[in-house]
Amino acid sequence: LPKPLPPPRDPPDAEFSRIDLLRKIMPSEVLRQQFTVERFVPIPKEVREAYINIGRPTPLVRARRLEEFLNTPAKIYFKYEGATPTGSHKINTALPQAYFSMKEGVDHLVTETGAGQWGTAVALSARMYGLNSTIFMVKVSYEQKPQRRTIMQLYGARVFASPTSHTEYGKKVLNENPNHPGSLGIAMSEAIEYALSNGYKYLVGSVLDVVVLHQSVIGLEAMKQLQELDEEPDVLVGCVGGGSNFGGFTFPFIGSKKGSKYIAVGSYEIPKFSKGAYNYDFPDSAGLLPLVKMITLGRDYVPPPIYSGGLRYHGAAPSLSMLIKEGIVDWREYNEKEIFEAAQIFLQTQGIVPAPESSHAIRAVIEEAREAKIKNEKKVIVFNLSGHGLLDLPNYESMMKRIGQD
Amino acid sequence: LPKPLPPPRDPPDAEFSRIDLLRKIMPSEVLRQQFTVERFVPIPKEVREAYINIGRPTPLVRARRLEEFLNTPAKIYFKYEGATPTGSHKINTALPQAYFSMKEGVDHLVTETGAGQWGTAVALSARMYGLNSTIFMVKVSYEQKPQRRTIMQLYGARVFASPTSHTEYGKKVLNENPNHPGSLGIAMSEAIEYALSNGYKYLVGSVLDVVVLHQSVIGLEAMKQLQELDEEPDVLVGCVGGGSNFGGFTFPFIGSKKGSKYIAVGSYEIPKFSKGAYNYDFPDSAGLLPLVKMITLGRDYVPPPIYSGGLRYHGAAPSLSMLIKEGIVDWREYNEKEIFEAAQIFLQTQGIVPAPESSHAIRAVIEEAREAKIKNEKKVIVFNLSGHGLLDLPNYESMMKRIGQD
Amino acid sequence: MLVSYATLGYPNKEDYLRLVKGLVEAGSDILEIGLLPKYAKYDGPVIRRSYKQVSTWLTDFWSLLEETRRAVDVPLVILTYLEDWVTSLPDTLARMKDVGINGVLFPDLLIDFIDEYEKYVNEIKSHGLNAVIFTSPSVPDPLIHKVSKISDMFLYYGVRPTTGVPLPVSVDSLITRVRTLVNNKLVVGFGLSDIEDMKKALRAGADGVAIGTVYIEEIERNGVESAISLARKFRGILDGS
Amino acid sequence: MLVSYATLGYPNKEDYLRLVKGLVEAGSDILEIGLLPKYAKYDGPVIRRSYKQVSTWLTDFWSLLEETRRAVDVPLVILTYLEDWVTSLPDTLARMKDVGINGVLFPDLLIDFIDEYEKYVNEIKSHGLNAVIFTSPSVPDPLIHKVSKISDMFLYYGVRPTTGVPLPVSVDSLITRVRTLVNNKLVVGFGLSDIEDMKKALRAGADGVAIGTVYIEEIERNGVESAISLARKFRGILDGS
Repeated sequence: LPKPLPPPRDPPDAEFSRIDLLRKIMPSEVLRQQFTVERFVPIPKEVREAYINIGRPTPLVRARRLEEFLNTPAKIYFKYEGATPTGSHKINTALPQAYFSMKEGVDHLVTETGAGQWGTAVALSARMYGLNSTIFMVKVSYEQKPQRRTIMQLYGARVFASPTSHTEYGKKVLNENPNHPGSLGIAMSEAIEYALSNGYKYLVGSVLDVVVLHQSVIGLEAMKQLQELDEEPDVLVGCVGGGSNFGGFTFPFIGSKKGSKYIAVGSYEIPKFSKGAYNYDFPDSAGLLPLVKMITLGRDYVPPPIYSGGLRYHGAAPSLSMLIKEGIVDWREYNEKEIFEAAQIFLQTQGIVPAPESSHAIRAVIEEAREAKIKNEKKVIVFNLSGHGLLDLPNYESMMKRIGQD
Repeated sequence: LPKPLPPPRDPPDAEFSRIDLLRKIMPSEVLRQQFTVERFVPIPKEVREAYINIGRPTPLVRARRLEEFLNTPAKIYFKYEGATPTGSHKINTALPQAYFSMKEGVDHLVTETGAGQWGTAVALSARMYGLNSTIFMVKVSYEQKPQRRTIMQLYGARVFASPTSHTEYGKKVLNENPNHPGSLGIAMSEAIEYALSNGYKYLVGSVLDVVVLHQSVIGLEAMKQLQELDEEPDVLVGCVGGGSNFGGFTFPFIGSKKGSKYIAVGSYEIPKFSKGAYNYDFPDSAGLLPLVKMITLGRDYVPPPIYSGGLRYHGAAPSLSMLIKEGIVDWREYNEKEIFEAAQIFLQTQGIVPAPESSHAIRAVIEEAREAKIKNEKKVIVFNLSGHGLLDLPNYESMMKRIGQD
Repeated sequence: MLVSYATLGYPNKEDYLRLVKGLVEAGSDILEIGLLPKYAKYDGPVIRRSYKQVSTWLTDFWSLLEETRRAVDVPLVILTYLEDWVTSLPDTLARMKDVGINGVLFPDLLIDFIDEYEKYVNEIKSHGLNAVIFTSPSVPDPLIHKVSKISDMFLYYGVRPTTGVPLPVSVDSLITRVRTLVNNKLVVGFGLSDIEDMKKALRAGADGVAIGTVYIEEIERNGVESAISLARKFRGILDGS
Repeated sequence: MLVSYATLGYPNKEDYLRLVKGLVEAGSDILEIGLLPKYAKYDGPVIRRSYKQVSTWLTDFWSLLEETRRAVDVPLVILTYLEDWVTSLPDTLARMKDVGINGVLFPDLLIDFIDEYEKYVNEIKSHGLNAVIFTSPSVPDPLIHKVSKISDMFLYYGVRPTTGVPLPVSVDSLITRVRTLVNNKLVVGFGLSDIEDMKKALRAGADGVAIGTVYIEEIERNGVESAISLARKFRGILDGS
């Protein structure tokens, strides 16, 4: 980072310290990593073994058929995080957070989940360390994505449709509207309250630096894999929900001054890059966590119901926000039609069904590759395919009906 | 093989030659490979590149957490065919069959699919070679597994719910019962008729030797990967639907005299190994294909509606059948409760949700590992995890409700 | 070596006898005579059609076999399914010997009777008949090597899984490989139907070819004389012209 | 070097003056005096409580600053948010100089004014005041190195993101690393609250520690005298006893 990262802070009118709250709900090693800025944090042996067990290092794949299809002189590689058992990069931080919890004698983990990727990662990680887990899943997802719920339950998690009557906050919401469809903010509030009142620990899935730190295994592996292939990357691309997959993937490259262009891709429907402000704001909608300085549409922003559930977030990690403000990281925003086309091109050439979130990165890659063709540049483009879309097929079906022409 | 494999033959009362029919509906290079018995068949460069593009070689993974959980002195490895984009080994034969079709100037491929794995593999393979594809999907699956349908459509396939009115046979069936739920036999008959009457080619997904030949890439890769790890396998395990994943995985080992025990695992509910006869029988329910000598429950056998759709088949590949009859390959049969328990153990230790079919192999592995513990033997057990179960989660949910206790 | 096949009694008695004489005159070294089986399980559609026709009229095949023996002087090998004789084998073999038959070929020997094939080979030999063994690509290498040593006259190697259906196979690579296993004379047939295949087989080391389906197809289309001309053509190919 | 912090006017005028005198007698080398800010954005809950209490009665902080200056003779460094003075900075700095203040520390300088921090440092210095610069783990290494050269008196390094909340951090590894970047004197604080942390910091190469939150907590619990005893204890640790 070129400049100091503004620290988290409590709101001016705070009745209680959110920063102090962190201490009660998060595993302390996780907090230590959050606030101990070291260039390299060693991965404990047990976590390294767990990474191997879930198939790390994930493959770095040359997308030859995509190159052929685009008829581009550019080389395209992707780091395939969908190869992990839970199908996305989320497990990279769930595992160490669960491990540190276990080391600290915690026996029960709590978190919230929207689309379900994060909850799945926590459920598996908890089980791998013999811990129980409780997941507050946004009710509308709970009902629309029964498969996500099933996989978490198979991993041994208890899954609640939030709002629940297990927390005061949930009860309050239900009191006002017994048919409330839930939201990520409510689920997060419930998870934090539930962790607090039961003495469990809460795991955090994105935005915080510690998550980006854990995700940096993606970029570090990719750097090594490119080295083994004797490739020098030029353009690095990733999609941004909270920023953890993008940061984890690109920051090691940025830090090592590898690559000349870094593209963070968001959703046109959730225009945080084009319309967001760079301000102190709450990472959570409920305002339970400390304020951080980030690009944000405001914590009260209600994201439209796009298919890329993982991008339905009002902010972006503070570190990423600063890099964008400083002009070190570029950004793009694409609409659903554009990303559906990109997903189709990718799955018909490479076979892998990408998560709709990851398809945003693919769209930017396709545009870079086409530009390389026009300019006849032999660029090396590397992107992070943060997850597969096998559990998003109902979304794709709707997209096909709504957007698809073939 | 220790003995000559009985050749396919036409039925005694044949009005037309089924063997001759093959010539009309199958790509000729595929037939050449079916009937040209050579020890090694070179993989064309283009197919090798396509294999790399879909992520071959698939990983050979040590299941350390499973070992720890079972507290066994045995080492357990699995070859993970679920790592391919279509999620199972089926793509290994769909790709070369599509490639040879393309080389022969065919522009349209036809096949049937039940659970959907095979149809998905054909849809992607066709698209990779710029061919159209039409998939006759058993109607009940078409309705119950919309995600399978969606993925095939995303790959560019036309998917029909069989019985259809696109074939004479389908019309006949619909005439008798407009609400017929369909069956694999009917879908296969429709696909063959459709290919014949339109001059398209029909791709075959299992049972035939040529399919086992294409699947042998699994075993050959696994042998090399074990060599690199300096491991000598003792026990090799796979599940059996038609026998192509089991044969593809184990035959290279059997041929090289590597390993001392080979276990083919079937379903207790479809007791072909325990109750089947070793007889000439039709591979397809409709009786359109030549008779082959195999272990079979009879082509009219109606498999019960178990969750492992891929095991709902009355026979087993002729080569495998003979090896079982000769006592070279052992067999096991497990019921759904047993395989659900095995699946749970595996997914909670290794994270990967196995296909219910593959969970049959896992159950046998667990029993072998437990036996190794009792006898304190440091055996090396290797099994083929033929596919993941991410699109089978509705099945797992039913199993959880019906069988699961946790 | 040219081994020509005829279905006993096809297309009718008179033409059949003309055919076998003609095939020998055209240069066939050995005649292979197919007896109407109960179930022609390993035969293709063309041979089956010939059996069907024969089944409409032929009742006393022994006497027609005797006439055949009288009509030609080359060795006669009977192609018949062991399955049809398994309960009365010694009598049948004795009678064949009496009729003057030289050899017997059971297409189902190594398939349906694999566990006892040696017993049956010895049975044939014990009656003073030649046991011609039929093999194919699905017979494992060690077994081909083993039976090639006990097969009389030659080893029969059928390259296609069934007669007369031109399934695509790689004739040359199949024969190159089997040639290394066989010290005996190697006759290749079972669907070896076009001239190119035949030349490939010979180039790859076959000592002879067995022809059947093409004759029957030719008879169906153009009659017996035309089939005999074909045999002459094949003879020419074997002689390198 | 022991840098002791006191919130100006906390807990009340009389006790505050007793406290600052006591802290100096107990061996503080420098006093850091916190001015009530409009928004204590980078302070933790304990310091915030002290501000809240002060806000109930303190109106004329300049005169209390003058009294402080008269009460003690160690250098006085004012901790105040630049944000509160940014429109009237020259006047404020001039007045501080008049009162006899020695240095100024803006906790928000490198965060909210990062693009112009040099301008403000020069401004402080141009009034004859020492500019003490506050850094933390989130300041990039090259910047720490750069500002350490222009920071007067010492470089302040806060190990925790906020004061007084004992978030877990690795004090030793943080300081070992920053030590290599800093030639200036290095004072570590901002939540360095327990004795173990303090010892670690010194062992890792810190030249001094800054203490604040613990005093206020001690005052809340046991009064001013008890806080002064704590200072004596810290002095002992610094002196290696």
